[in-house]
Amino acid sequence: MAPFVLYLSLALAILMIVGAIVVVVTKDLLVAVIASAVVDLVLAILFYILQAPDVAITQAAIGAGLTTAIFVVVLRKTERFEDD
Amino acid sequence: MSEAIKTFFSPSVLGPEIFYGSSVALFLIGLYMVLVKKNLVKIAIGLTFIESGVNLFLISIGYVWGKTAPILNKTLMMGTPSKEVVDPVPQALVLTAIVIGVAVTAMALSIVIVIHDKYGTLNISKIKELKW
Amino acid sequence: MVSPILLIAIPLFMAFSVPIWGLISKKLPKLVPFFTFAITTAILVSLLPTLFSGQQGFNLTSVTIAGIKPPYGINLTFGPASAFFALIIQLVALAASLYLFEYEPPEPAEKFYMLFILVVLGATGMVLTGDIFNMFVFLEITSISSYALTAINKTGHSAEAGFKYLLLGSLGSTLFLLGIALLYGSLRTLNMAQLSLYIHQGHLDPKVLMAVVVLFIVGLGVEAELLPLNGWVPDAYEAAPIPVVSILSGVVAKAGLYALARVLYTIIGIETGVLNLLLIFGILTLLSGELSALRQKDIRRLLAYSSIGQMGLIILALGGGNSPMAMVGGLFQAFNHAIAKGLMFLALGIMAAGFNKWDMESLAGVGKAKPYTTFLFTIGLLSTLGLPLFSGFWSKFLIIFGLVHSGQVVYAALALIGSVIEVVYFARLLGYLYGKDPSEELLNSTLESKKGFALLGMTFLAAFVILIGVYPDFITNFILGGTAELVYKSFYISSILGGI
Amino acid sequence: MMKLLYFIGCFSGGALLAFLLGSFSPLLKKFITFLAVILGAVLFATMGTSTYQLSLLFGNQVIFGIDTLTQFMVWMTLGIAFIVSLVLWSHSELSPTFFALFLLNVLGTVLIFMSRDIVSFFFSWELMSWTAFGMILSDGWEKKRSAAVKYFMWSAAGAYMVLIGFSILFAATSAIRFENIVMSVGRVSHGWLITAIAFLVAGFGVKAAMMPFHVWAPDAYSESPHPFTGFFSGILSKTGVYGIFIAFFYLAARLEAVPMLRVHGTSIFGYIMVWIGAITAFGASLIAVHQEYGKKLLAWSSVSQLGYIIFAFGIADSLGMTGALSHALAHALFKALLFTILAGVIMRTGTDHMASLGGLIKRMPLSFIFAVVGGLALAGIPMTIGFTSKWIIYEAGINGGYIFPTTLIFAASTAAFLYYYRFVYSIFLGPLHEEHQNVKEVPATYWISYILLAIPIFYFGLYPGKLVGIISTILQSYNLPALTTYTATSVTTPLGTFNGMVVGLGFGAALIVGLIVYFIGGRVRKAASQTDKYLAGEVVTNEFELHYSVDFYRFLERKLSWLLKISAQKFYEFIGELIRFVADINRKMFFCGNGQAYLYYMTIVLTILILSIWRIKP
Amino acid sequence: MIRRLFVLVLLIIIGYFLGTAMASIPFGAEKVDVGPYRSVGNYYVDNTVQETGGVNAVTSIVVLYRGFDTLGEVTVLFLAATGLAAILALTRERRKLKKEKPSLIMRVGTDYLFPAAIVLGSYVFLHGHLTPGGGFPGGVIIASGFLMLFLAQWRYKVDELGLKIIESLAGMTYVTIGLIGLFKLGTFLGNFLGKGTPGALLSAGIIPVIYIVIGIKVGSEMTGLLQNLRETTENE
Repeated sequence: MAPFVLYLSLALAILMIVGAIVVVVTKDLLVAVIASAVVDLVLAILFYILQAPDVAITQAAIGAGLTTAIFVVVLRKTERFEDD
Repeated sequence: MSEAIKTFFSPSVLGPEIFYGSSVALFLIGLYMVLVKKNLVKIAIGLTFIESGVNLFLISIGYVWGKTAPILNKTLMMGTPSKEVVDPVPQALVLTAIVIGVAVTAMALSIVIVIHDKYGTLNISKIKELKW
Repeated sequence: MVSPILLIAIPLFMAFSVPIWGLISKKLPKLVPFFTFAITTAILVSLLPTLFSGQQGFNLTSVTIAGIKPPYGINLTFGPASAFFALIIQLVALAASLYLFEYEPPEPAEKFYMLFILVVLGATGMVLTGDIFNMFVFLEITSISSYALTAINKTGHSAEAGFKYLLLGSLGSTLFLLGIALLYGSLRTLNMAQLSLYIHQGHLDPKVLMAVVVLFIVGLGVEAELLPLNGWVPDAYEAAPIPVVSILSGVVAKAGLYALARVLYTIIGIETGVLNLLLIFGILTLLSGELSALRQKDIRRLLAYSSIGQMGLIILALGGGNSPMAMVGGLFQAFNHAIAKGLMFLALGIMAAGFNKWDMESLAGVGKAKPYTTFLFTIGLLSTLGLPLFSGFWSKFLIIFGLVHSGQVVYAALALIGSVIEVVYFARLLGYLYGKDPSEELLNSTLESKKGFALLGMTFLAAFVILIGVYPDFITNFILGGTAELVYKSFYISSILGGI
Repeated sequence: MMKLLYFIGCFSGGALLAFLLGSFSPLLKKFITFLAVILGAVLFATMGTSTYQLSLLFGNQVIFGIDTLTQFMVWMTLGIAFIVSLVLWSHSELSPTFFALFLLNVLGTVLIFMSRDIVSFFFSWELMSWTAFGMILSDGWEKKRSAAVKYFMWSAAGAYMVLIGFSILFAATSAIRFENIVMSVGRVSHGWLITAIAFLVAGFGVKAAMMPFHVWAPDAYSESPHPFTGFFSGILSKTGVYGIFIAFFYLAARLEAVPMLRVHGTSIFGYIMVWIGAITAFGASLIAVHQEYGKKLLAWSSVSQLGYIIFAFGIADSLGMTGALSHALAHALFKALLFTILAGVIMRTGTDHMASLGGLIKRMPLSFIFAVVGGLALAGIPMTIGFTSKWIIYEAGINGGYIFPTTLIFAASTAAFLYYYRFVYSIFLGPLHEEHQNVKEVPATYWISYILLAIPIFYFGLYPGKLVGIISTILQSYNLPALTTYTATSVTTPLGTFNGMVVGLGFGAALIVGLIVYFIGGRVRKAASQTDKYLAGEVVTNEFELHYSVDFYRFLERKLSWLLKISAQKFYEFIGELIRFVADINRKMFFCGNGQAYLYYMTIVLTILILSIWRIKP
Repeated sequence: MIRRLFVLVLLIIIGYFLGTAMASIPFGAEKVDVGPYRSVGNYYVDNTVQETGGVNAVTSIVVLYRGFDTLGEVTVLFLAATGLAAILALTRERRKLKKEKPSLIMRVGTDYLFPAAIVLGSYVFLHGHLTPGGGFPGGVIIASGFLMLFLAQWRYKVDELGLKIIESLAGMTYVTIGLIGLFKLGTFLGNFLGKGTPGALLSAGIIPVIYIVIGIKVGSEMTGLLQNLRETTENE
């Protein structure tokens, strides 16, 4: 792993954590779902960086794609905003 | 100080920090959401984060510096491929784990829909008709 | 070509095929679970003789999958312990599937039957597998189908219970997966025999070992109904359909228990001091369960708490593993508890059939309205209380003797205090069931004669209870073999990996 | 081996048949029960003294054996069981379940006396316990719930104490057979031995209604089905007595290996038992005096009489042992007789509320006569077995120098007179109630059983040496001090000789003289009607509850109210309240209903485990 | 607030604990064999070509070495679809289809993207033993094609019975392949087809067959799952 890739992955990891924190903080569940999709996508890239292309594809398709779709559908069905 | 920064950014230290660190961080953020957030959807997202954290950790333990993905081309087939590629087993495990994760999420969300239907709320602390 | 793999392959095939049967006739899917389990039980029984050949008096066969020898491929281990738990699971499943004949499952029925087969399949896989990640996969099959079956009534209560179960279960299995990841990261293997060998040889960092112990106990404790992880139990037992409840207590909990025992005994090894943890968890679970049942009005919840208490007793017995006697008692109790609780829940289902009220007041006097069902229920109840002529007597006796023998007098005494509490609430329950006159509503509910097949299945379980209660040696050899398989790691390792 | 299986099969098969066929015909269930008991007795007679082994658990041999003590106890059991099965001919209303459970109960009781190892003993013990519970349950339950639950709870607690005691003995000696335990009991550390024996004696004490474990007994005895109560109180309590005998005198060899503080020639353990026995005897008879219901009265009297036995066991010399065992038989006989008579009265009148009864001597003279016989035995009047056993017990107390406990025992006997008088007077004497005008005498099965019970009562009263002879054979076979100086009619004790025949005949003569005087003088007396009373000039009507047996001993109650306030019941109620409180807290905390809280618990447990294993980490 | 602080304390403890446990596994280090046996990863990589004929080691592991896991995985996905359908079954009936026209872009785009998704998905699972990907992502890509259809045409409905039967048949085929292995070779899921030339499309024995089955099964399951979810959503 070249140092460049390492720094890139550091940046991605930070992005992922930030995305996760956005999910925690936001009251808008749609934003949360989108942010979690971002997290999953970044995760897929990290998988790719870790030399796991199979997993990366699966993560992108299932983790980021399918899961997000299900979440969005459920949000449409239930409610979009978190009430405290 | 600069020495410390240098060590921090040296690959051998940075690697585990990034990958182990971010997997633990994902795990903890997910756990925090599960424990603190009242909204069922958020809790479900928290569960996926926990799982993603574990998945990332699993992939990380299979990684070896400077090796390639476990897809064997002609040249690799000749020698001892295990010297050239990363450990494929965690990848296979994570494939399974991802699919299981989406299954659990789907199940959770379908129950969430029913709960919203019957209780009219997604606040977990209001959903306790069954108790004691 | 009878192989233990068929115990998994056939139910899987049948589960996938349910919609096809449904195309032929709407009635056909109803029969699928029964025929599946009849076939698997027959296969299991025909395989049992192979267990008791060989010099030690028992035998462990390792079945490879895809022709790759362990430790490189996944293998099934068919030893006394695995077979014993598989037998428990199959018996309960068989009786519950007979119950399905006259039972109107929540719509869509086909899906219900599929899930029903799959939960049993998952549990069977958990007890048969020799690979720890494969155990995780089967754990997930078991638990996901349990979530679905818990929530399948589609009422608010069932959804609530299902969600609670799902929360705990999925977090627990993720922790289990994390433990597996740590093990794999350190030892680069997933085969349980090899893990056991490596840990025994000291290849594992003690820090990681301890982390793994913690993660495994918490992860598997959800299914095994350990104290703070069992919040889902009463809710799920209250909200799920009755045949599912009997499966939850007789099959799912037992599979979780097996997984816990297998992981802690075989992989981790009892020399690491995990037994103390088991003792503490066991006694707390037992006392908490029994105390909670004390003032319960809803019979399903009462039985659920009692189930928790019984699981605590089994865990406690496993904690007394320094003395093989306690261990034997624990496995025996697992058998008795599965059979007796399965029986009680199924009987309860018929007692409240066409009536659907589950509190003691409404079911008071059911002994006069539905005498045979109540009689069967009483058999299960007396066996749970550990009274002679019923199988529960022997296991409780062995557990207490074993615990005292391994030096845990205080735990034994506390367990017996729990048992006294159990006597109180069960005696009270019997008072309600027999003492009063049945209400109009109860008399007008579904007659028990309309539930012939279900009664057949329950009679079959009750016959086991009494048969073993009168002559325990009917099954003790099996249990001794199972105990040996769990306790003597070298036997397990050498049977799977060949000579060390 | 086969004979034992036949014996077990006879009872269990009978139980099964009675259960299955009983619902078709009431005659069948009675007949099967009767036949099973007789057949069992015949089989037992052919078994002699021998040892049988059964392979039950892990191929281990479970031992059953018959020795002289077993024979004594088993004949007592089978005898009373026969009486009950005879009486049951008049009780078709009891369910088949009752008959089945009764046979199982008899089987369990007999097996207790026959078992020679821990496993079979505990098996039989639990069998006996739960079948008795089942019998209470099988007979309409609405108002008996608390009594039955209480009984079951206490007998479970007792059984579990026994289990703990046995398992400690097992853990210390690695033996399950009694003979092996006895052999290696010397090697057991003293602390464990005392713990084990304390658990055993306490556990058996529950069954023997020893204070403070007696609270279940009065309720359970009085609420059990009436024909069965005699067996319940007469025989089942003796299993506790037998257990104490086995544990204390056989397994632990009177704890003589343990150097303990010795008081009055017995160990401190025995001394405690003496006091417990005396207090039980005295306290229970005081309570019995104030009972309004016949069964309750007899139940408390049972507790009191069992106190005598514990008392005598505690003394543990030749007199004490003989007294205890002979009183065990005596109590079984006269209590079975009295309870059976009461069952007859209840069958005819439908109540055992003493204030609603009275004057039944006119309608049920036979019952009255045998009630007097039973009462004589209960009060320890010469000519009856009660005199023999009580006399020996008094002598044991005096001989051992237990001044205060013996005083209490004497006082208990006085109280026994009082309650017995109340019992007979309120039920049989005085004016007859109007609703009982048409009451008939008990059926033949009843009075036959009265006669059968009265024969040994008189026989052993007139020939005390016969009884003492049997008991001394038993005691000698267990290497215990025994009375060896006796002839058929007389027994010589360290304090002197008493001749049962002479005393009995003398008393009998006095009784006859008294009767003659009564009949001559009684002719002048005119019987008053039930309502022939006046209150402040008003005629008392039937609605007015002013019966002479209401508050029969009110004066005594006033004097002793301070004593009666001391109640073990209240203490247990407090404990129960506490447990319920803890239970609710536990329930509301761990099963609070909030899914997130469960996750919390999970995380907390994870953290606790982490923190606890950090300590272990190297 | 105290609750959150408490949670944070718990999390810090757990995090520290996990960190220390993980730190004992060196990141990126050479995977040496720990004990007397070869590390499974190394064994698989070195033997996959000879034993299975597949060049994608991950696929060989997923389908053959750990094929049993995959069977379980397929079952889990099947369970998710079944369970979801079971749980949402009744709530569905009360709902009415919502008549709202999606945008033109959506509709037109879908017309082109749907076939592309099907082809891509099929490609992914057909080449699972050669390139990254496989039955699961392939199946999901096919399902995503249907998802687009659902989004573009609100009335669009896949025949449920057909889906169900495809799903069943695919599952039964998978088990049957395993059973054929059992009867032919004596081991469940035994590779009873020829290994072929490593790297060719028709190679690696039963791997492509199984991946095709998985792809079809996952595709139909996920389509069914999305359809079930969609139908419950349309009342708002």
